[in-house]
Amino acid sequence: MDFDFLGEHPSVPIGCAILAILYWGACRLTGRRPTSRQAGWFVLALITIFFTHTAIDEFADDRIFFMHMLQHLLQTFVIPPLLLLGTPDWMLRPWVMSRPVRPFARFFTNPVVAFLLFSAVFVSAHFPAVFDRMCRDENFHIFLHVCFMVSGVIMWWPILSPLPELPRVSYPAQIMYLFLLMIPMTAVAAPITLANQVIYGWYLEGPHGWGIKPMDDQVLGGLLMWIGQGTYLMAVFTAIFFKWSRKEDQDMPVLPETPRPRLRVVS
Amino acid sequence: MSRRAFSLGAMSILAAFLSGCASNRELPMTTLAPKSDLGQWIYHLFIEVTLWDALILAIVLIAFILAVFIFSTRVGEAAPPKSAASDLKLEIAWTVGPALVILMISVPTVRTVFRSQPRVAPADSLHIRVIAHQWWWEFQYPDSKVITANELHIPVNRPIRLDLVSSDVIHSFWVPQLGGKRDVVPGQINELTFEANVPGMYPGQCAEFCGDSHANMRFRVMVETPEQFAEWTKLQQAVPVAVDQITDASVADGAKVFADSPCTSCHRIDGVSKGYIAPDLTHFGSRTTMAGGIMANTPDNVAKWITDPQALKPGALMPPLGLRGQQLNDLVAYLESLK
Amino acid sequence: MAAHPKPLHVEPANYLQGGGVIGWLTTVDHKRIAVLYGVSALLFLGLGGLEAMAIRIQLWAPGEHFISARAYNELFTMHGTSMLFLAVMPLLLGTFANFMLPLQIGARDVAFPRINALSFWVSLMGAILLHLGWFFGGLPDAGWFGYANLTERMYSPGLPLDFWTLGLIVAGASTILATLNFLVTLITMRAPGMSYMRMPMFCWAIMITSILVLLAFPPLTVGLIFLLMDRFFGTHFYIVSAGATPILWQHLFWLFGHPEVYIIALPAFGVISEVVPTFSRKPLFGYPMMAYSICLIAFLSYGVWGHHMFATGMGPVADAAFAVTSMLIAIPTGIKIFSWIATVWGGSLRMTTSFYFALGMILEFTFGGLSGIMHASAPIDLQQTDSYFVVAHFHYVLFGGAVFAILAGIFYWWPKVTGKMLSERLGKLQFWLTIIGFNGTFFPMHFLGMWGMPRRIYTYGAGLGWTHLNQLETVCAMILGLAFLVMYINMVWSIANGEKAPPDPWDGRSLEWSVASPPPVYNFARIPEVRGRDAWWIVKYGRTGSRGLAAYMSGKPPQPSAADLAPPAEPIHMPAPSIFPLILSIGVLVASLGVIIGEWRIVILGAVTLVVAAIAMGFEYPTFGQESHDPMAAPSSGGTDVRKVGIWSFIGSECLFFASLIATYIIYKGRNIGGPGAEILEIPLTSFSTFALLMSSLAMVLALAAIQRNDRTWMRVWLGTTIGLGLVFLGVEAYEFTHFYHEGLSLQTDLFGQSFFTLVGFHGAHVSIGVLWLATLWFASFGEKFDGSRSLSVELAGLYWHFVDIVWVIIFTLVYLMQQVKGA
Amino acid sequence: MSEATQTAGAIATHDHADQPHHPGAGIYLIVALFLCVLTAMEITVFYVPALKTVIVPVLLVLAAAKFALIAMFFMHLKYDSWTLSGIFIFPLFIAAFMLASLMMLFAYLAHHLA
Repeated sequence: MDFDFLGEHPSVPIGCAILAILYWGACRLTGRRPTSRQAGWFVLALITIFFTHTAIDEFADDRIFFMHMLQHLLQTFVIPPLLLLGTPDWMLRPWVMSRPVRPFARFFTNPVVAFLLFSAVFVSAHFPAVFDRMCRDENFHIFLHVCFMVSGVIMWWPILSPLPELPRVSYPAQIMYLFLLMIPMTAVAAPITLANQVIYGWYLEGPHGWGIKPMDDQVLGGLLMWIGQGTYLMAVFTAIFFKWSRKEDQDMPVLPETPRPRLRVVS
Repeated sequence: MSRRAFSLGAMSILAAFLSGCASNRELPMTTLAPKSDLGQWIYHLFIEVTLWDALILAIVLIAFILAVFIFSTRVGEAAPPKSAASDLKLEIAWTVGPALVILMISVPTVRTVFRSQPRVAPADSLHIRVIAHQWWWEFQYPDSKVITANELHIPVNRPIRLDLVSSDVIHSFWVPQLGGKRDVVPGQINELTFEANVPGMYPGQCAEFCGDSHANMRFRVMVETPEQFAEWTKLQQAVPVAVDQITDASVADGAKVFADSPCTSCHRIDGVSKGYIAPDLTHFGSRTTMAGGIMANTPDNVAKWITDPQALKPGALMPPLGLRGQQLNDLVAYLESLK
Repeated sequence: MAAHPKPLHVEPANYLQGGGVIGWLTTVDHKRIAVLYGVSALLFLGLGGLEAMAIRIQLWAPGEHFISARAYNELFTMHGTSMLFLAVMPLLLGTFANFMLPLQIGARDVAFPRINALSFWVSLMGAILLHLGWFFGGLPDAGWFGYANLTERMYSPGLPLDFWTLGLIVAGASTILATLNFLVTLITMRAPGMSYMRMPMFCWAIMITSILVLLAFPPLTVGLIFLLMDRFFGTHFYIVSAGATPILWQHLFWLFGHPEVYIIALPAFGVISEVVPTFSRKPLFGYPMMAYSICLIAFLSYGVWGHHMFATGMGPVADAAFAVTSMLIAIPTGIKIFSWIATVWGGSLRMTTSFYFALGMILEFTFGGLSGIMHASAPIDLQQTDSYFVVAHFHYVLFGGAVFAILAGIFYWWPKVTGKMLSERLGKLQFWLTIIGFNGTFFPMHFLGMWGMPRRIYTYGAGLGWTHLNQLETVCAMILGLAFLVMYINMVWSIANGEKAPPDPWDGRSLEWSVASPPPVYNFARIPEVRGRDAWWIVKYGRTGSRGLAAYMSGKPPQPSAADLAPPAEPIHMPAPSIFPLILSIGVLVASLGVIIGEWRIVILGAVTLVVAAIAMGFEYPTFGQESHDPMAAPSSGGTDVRKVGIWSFIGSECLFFASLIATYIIYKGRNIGGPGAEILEIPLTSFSTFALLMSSLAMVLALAAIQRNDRTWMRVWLGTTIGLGLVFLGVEAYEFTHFYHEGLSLQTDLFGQSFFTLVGFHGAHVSIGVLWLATLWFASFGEKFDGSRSLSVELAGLYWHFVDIVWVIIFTLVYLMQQVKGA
Repeated sequence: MSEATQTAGAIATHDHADQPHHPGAGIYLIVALFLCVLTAMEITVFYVPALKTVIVPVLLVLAAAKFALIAMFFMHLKYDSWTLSGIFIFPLFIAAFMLASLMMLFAYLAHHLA
């Protein structure tokens, strides 16, 4: 059979299609419909997945390192939150809370575990040996990208969990969590930015597109990851702070009204 | 380009205002009339930041004045205010606005940081070793083997690379007209690279507190034409007249006083003594100032200094020698003869 | 409280009455402690001002001989040191925060009242130490920043710097104690309904400031300990000939020094955020944003210390990074300024002296902030640092920002503290004198700096064009001095003849205005219930602001009624006074003096006094180790006991202490020249002691588990095991140290030796304190009342013990197992 | 009075109203066992020459694991309120940041020794 119509990376449309079918199937099976907001997030997630892995891969073929970094950031910081926002709780509950899965779900959505798992995946994927293999081996590349997205979903779970059974952590804890996430991200970005030679051999092995020198490209990619993730995480936890502030003031339980205070006018 | 033209125009107005306050001659240590490339870079950055600052200040001032003067009513005269306790758009505006300004400032800042600290010295640069002491400066020219104190001679329009080292505590090398300062840290070599582009005499001073006489640790930089500089170098390389060939009687007596005095253990005079912890006096007479640049090099001042250094420079390490009368005059004459 | 019992007759009526001198010496009342802080701080403010005026007189003309070079250096050193550590910080934290925090959050006292007293007395001892030089050969003269290696005995012989070093260590310790108290109070003791986001902004500022202090002072303490060891024990932490670098001091100092700027500025912001809404009769604009910007400023302040060191040659990468981070601070700071102006905007302004100063602060601080952006740009800083431009900048920040805020705060809270009003007329006079004097003194300094005048010079040459501006500044400095004289007169006049203050003179918004002026000893007859931000305002005017309006419109804002102010219907048990904080701090003073004069018997005397007083403080109440035996005064928050939050905050602070020591070790290990290096360390032996310490942690948790199920016998067994294993660890360490000593490695040998012994030695000292603590518990466990309900005492000791254990985990890895890895 | 304080317990708190329950001796023993094993691994790593090249990351990970075990179980952070973890983790972050920056800054200075 000829899969040419699927483009260079057939796994991408196939993956998107599977996700969409699952989503639709779940709706049919349960006979419920997601809210339009959830559906919107989900569609947005699919679109992002599609473009992240087709349009940006085009640049990756030109050995543009910073586009590759952008792709990783989208895979870990944008797609997982969109997926979590787009998935209704009733869709996940039957299988996430099912008897065989539940203990694993409990374990992996623990914020400490989620944090460590994601950090481990993200940091180890950027070791030169792993990274170069990823660039050369298409299947390994796909595998790692799926790893990014899966560990990303787990990482974002404590922030955006749709399931009250596996709840989000409290707002201040969310802030702390995202704040600490800067450590593994910086641990990856800083050495890339500050290195005084090209770390990943693959980028030296072929022609470099766009007329950028591999070294500059690397610094750019490192900076994108360093400042990009920093700004992004900061924006997110700023938003969380304001959510928290609203909860802590307006949404606080109103105390029972005591008798009206006795006021008097000072003469 | 128009932004650039605008900022240049605004810069020159501001520059005219700042330097117009007093001319260069009245303010020999001003940072506002730079005479080197380093100084110019810093100055332009300074003006740019000042303009942004002025813009922000204007906004704050206008808002402040309006707020205070419109609403300063007496208590009880007006109903309680109803205006909002927050306004998202405003708040975003005054977060993003300053952030953009910061971006505008940080780009030239980072550029200047890297430009002003080249990892290797420019190819044809003149290397000078600056040794800071409590409380005077020693300058060594490794190429010409010249050693001098408190007066640094450099050629104009040639990159200068200073290797700054300290013999005791932390000092800071600062010639305001020739650019920013650089600390002189013991145990560490700091570098300063610049290129002076107007000949002249520029006073400098230690800028890091370094003990009792920190205020008295001054020096001068003489920026000279290449010819003048070559001539000066030649003069400094010359071996002084041997003691037994001195013709002037007073000077000859002074030479004897010097040779027999404790001076020799600290001061060096080529061919006479080998001390190294105090300024090299081989060409003392050729300098315009003395004692860490705090006073003019005149026989009177030299005599005063030798009589009681601590009175002129608290904490100075040189002990009073107890020389008087003729001996003192002879010694002064000898020192002044060392051109 | 269903029925309304007859109010009790309470003696005394307010916190200022009764007790006599002994009452003040043994007080644990946060309000009295605040007053003590205030009196001493105002004294040092005056002294620091006089020092500044002497400095200005000396700079009147080139070659002026008003004072000697040495005296000038002493004066600017003491001016900086006392203004920061003895005047501004104590006023903001010791006085304002101490007095107002419990009142603003609806609490009866701070979390640890006796530690609060202790922190005041210790800080007083620190102040005494700093000034003892008057009588022993001169004051410290190396600048408030005390840059090494000028502070080494080689360049600064004599006692003055010994006093400075110890005085700062002592003052720093007291600040850590004080802010630990504030942090725990704010986390655990808020009144019902007072969520974090309903706290007055001042409380937010103090909460974040406390975190800053807890994490910023340890590096300074470590730096000072190094200096102390260099001066007394012959180590070479800053001595170049041994391979060390004086730059280490600068990093440790500015790691403290830059957060210190915010330790002063944030409470000042807090004061302004109280004063401006009150006198604008509007809620604070953008409250969440204001709280958030405080957090951001505090967080960023840890990453910018390098901007004080641009000239030291850190390299372009570090310069650029520090420059950009420093500039970022402008964003949250700008948010604050704009939000204040927006608060004023549309308000119904009441132009009191306090509001004058607050408005003045907004303007002057903006100036200081803008010139700050200039130094943040590293190349510009090279022209400005250590010149008068910087002097102008930080006076605009510290005087224009902090002192103006303090003055606003003094006029704002004076009626609450003393029960008397200050004269508005004198206040306005003082304001205009201050504005003229302040700007006249410090604005021309910008120009002097740009014209090349360096800082810290006792004299300058003629013909440099600096004379006229210096003379202008000197004149204006005298005007500024006059302004403060007016304030002192105003204060004395107010106490003697001032108008009596109503409970709520300013139509205030937060809870301190709902109690009498001056407040009763117990603060609140009934703990208030909070229904939103601006808790007291809501009580007065309702959430919609419609209630009580008529009263306001008639020019007489509503006041708490007599019934509200009535004494409580049930007895309130307040913490009892204690003499031990004073005795403990005297022990500190005696021990420090002993160190300085080198008389070890006196040191031991002081140390024994200190330890005995500390243990006595622990045993003072029937509930062992409990700070307050009144559960009302120290409620627990969500199952998290105050003491547990306290010990965790302390542990957090200790993290920075050990991190500084470890950093020094790693840095100096790489610079070691000659002498034995890390290869001397023996793994088998320390593996054994590591094992012992790990197992002691196990024994410790088993002891806790035992007492939790009320099993005293097994608790004693396990506690004993813990102590035993701790002693084994200490024994191995003692053996190791003696062994190294015989091998030729001593504290003075080389950089490796000194940093190794210091790091491991301080850890050993912590273990010893832990053993002492556990032993005390062990003995206490034979007491009658020691049962499961006291398990928290064991848990607290355990937390400390485990922390010491995890520090060892790090040390064992970084020092012992990585011995072959090269240092930084 | 007591009424007021009870409300304090119920409202001034955030998410964790119950007294934390600590684990029993069994968990403690298991954790201690892990600690011993990890220490043994550390010492092994030190003595095996083949691991010289990766000794730093391996030792750091092992030490971090021990650190986390003690903090989470012996110091009950796993069971106690988030506030306490925050009070501990933030200083740790700052300390780690300080350590890393100082090492980098002094590594640069090491090239400029006189």
